[in-house]
Amino acid sequence: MAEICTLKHAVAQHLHDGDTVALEGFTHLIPHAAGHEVIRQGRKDLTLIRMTPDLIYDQLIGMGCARKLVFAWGGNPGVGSLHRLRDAVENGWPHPLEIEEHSHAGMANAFVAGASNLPFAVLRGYKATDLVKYNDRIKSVTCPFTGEELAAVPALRPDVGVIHAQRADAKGNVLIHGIVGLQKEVVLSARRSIVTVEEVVDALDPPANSCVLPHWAVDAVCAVPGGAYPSYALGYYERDNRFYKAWDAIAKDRDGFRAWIERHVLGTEDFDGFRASLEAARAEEAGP
Amino acid sequence: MAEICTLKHAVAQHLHDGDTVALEGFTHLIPHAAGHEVIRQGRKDLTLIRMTPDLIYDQLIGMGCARKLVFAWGGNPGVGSLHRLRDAVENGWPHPLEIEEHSHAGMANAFVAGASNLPFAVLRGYKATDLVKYNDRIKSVTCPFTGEELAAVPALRPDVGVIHAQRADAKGNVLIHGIVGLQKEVVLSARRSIVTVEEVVDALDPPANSCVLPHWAVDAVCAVPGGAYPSYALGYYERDNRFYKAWDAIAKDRDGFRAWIERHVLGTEDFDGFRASLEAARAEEAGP
Amino acid sequence: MSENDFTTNEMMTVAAARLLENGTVCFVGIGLPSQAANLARLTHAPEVVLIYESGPIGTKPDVLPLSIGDGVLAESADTVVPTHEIFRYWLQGGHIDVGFLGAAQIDRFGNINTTVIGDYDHPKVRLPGAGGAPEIADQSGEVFVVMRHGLRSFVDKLDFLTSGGYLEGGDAREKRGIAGKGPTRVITDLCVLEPEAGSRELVVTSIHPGVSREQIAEATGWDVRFANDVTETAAPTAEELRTLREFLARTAEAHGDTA
Amino acid sequence: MSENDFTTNEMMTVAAARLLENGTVCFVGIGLPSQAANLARLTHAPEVVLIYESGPIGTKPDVLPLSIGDGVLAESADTVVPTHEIFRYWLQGGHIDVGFLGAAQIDRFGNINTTVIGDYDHPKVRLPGAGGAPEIADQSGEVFVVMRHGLRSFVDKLDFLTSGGYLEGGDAREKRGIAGKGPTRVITDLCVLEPEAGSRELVVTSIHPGVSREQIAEATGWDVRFANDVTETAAPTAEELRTLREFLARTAEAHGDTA
Repeated sequence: MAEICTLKHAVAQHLHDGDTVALEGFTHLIPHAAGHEVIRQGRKDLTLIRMTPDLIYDQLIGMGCARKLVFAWGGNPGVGSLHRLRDAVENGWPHPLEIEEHSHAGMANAFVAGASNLPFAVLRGYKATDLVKYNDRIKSVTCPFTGEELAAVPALRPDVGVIHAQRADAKGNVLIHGIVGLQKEVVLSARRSIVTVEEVVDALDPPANSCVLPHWAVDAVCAVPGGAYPSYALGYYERDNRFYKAWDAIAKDRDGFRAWIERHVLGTEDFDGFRASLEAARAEEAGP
Repeated sequence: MAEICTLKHAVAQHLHDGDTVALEGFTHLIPHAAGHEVIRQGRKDLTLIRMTPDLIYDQLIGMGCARKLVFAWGGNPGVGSLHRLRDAVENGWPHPLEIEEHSHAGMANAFVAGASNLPFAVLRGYKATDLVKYNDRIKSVTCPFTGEELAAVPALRPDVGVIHAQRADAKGNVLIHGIVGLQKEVVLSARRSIVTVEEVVDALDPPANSCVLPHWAVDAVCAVPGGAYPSYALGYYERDNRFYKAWDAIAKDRDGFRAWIERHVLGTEDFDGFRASLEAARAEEAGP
Repeated sequence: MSENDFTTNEMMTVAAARLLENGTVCFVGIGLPSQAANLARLTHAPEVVLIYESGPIGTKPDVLPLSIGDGVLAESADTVVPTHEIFRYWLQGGHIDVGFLGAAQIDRFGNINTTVIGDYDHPKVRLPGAGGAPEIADQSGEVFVVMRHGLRSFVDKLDFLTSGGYLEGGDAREKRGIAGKGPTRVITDLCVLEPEAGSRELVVTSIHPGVSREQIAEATGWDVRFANDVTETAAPTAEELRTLREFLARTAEAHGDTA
Repeated sequence: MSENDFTTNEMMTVAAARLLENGTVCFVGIGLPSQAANLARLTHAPEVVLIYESGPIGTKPDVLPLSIGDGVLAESADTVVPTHEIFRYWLQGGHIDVGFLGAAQIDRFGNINTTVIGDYDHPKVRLPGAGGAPEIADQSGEVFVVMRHGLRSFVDKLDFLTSGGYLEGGDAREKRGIAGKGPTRVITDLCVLEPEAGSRELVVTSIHPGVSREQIAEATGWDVRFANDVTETAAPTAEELRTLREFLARTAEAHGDTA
């Protein structure tokens, strides 16, 4: 049953050290605000799951929140590397990061299996890739009817699923539209779930067959306007491609990254504070 | 690539004697017009697939079009039996009908597996039912990770998938809304597909994330206004519950059924003719 | 009929409806279950969440659907999902509190038959079949069965096991690794039965007003037993009867039945 | 730059775009493939169907998306489906004619690496990883690879096999039971390579204007061979260049790059 509460409360309540956590978002609706709150509350030893870890995972990893990363594609789309992820994998900074690597098809099927309460997913995949040499969680099953051998991956069942969405109503029913990615599956596959939304409205009035999460299938709903920034929320604001490009320089060296996090994330109370702090920095750069 | 054509042409072109055919529709959007055209063209030895066979399957079976029925629930919802189905199963009239019986969960998963080009589906199901004693196509698989045993059913891959939908555009892109059932999966799991629609419009302009079939994934699109009658098309017309109730008497005895089909289906050129013929009969009954 | 008279069918529907709590997530079968679930929604449980297997979630029909996919279910739903999602994410996913089923036959352990009367290959009566029932019976948190009492329906031995209750009784269900609690209530036009601790045999726990133990025994195909503390079912309130009758009247009108 | 001059990158994008036929259903990777696929759509193939793994089907972006999930992809799409459906119904379902990929490393048999440079456990350079590529490479009807030519990218031996081409060559791919035809074209800033019949080794079949065989040999990490009937790639037309440059200019503006 959804509790409508602050993000600070939701993270304190539902997301603990050592948890397996999926903060999903396929370019769209990435829960940056929730990721920042995890950093502020200093979570440790997390196993982070995401098909496409990007800036917010770079920040969580760079701040040492993660013990392990389960992923398929870790980069800054259209820009390049995630320097904090690379530093962790290549140099073990701030500490070594265990990785479990899949393909998108494998992880997408694994989330569907998780949402379906199945222990594993079956797919045609991993047929000609070295991924299977380094990931012993990719196995095979034989079709009991045709004898064909197919790939099998364990279902993803995170302790906590975290997503951002456009809207919730007063009860906590959530509406997601545009590129819905695997937002629904992440919540349904998780033991506990946190959904940040652009706004809480009186009534959702969703179009027929749109992607809706009923309030009784979600644990916490938090109004965080702009909470996906620098990702985007269709119908609210666009992706800040400039920020994605600027991140490359910010994350390149350890001290610069630390300074940025300390000033804009640890140095602020919440996401509004973070946005204001960024604006102030931009004004400074622009000069008088 | 969708051909926009008459239903008569589509059935002649794509649906042949001996084919395995799924005319799906979960109460909503049942392709009655397409079923009538199959009867008019005198198809034989069909294997009919449907989760919920109802009046149109009763008619196809009563006219001897079917050799086998794959199904989960065969009745006249809220009314009672399908007398032609029962007569075929209980008395072999007009000829014996082989049946392969599943649960809804089993068939729904089997259509999803078919649409996904997988040979089988995995589900938690068939755990305590005699269905497994009479259906050797329900088997089991063992999870390679947990060792759990789960049910497995073969994917449904019909030769022909037939559905009714609300709209198509000039290219043949199809929009389905309301209770979408498994309409999308039926088309994607089938080798060939026929979609009847209420109307062909210039542009679909579907709401975000609605259920759309791209024209290049459909073989034939036929404009048949009212083509789901006595089922319904959300936004166009309601289910004719009176007809569902009246069907009970029509189908009860063999001669009455035959006479009805000969007058209203075989005696008419197309679905418009069928509707007109029904109206005429009603006028007669009402008397002067 | 005066407002305080009521039929045994009305008593059955009212008794079944009372079992649904506000906020319960309920997977609704067509027919009597649908009638009872909607009566609950229109009386004491306005926030009950009704899910029909065709796809509607959180539906609030103003008339009783004749089928599980009537338009009114889609139009009044919080959301409508594909049928496969209902079975995969919502039922198998473990989100259903109560599965509400009807049946043609039931035995002393709450196992039900909706498939055939007589031999499967040469049936006396071919019934509609399983539909969603086997998985609803397995995977719902608990199951309520509502059906009329009678020797043809309350049988010593099922002709066909469509959906499992407590199977051979005792812990047979748990041994089979079935997730849900099983049929915790069977509501008929004469009484309410519940599984006895240990044996899991259905015993009568509440008798509807004006019904005798003899009537129940004569209408049951096995030597039915009565709980030590059998209560009398509270008669339908005026409010319950009015709501049910208005609902059924609206329905009859919508479906074009003669009053 | 005069309208008839063009860069090697422009030649690469134009040569890649020309390979997409009108009506082709194309699974588009981000970066160079996305650029080429959209150029095709804006020139000779207005009906090409572009699918991005985030969910948009039949998308028609007016500027190049920086990511595979930009809003412009959703807003201009015929439909947007969940990401898992893209992989299960559309790619695995067998509906993709052409998978359009980029890569960090490629070998003589069209096998590609987008995972690591150096040892997996102690990488010199950790690359983003597989993403959708392994299944796109396996399940698309055929695969086009577009990438810049160079000794670091055209290698004798991959550091990591992310996505399979012709594997060890010959019929190794078929023997592995892989559905799609594999990489039938590799388009670079110097030339176009295609698998040779039989050996399935990539050989140069078309050389871009002004490029010498020596340049190609020096930029290839294996002893690259040339087909008997090597042609010269037709230079970009004024129309192709204008369309590409306008598209990239619109994109730079939208992404806030300095011109």
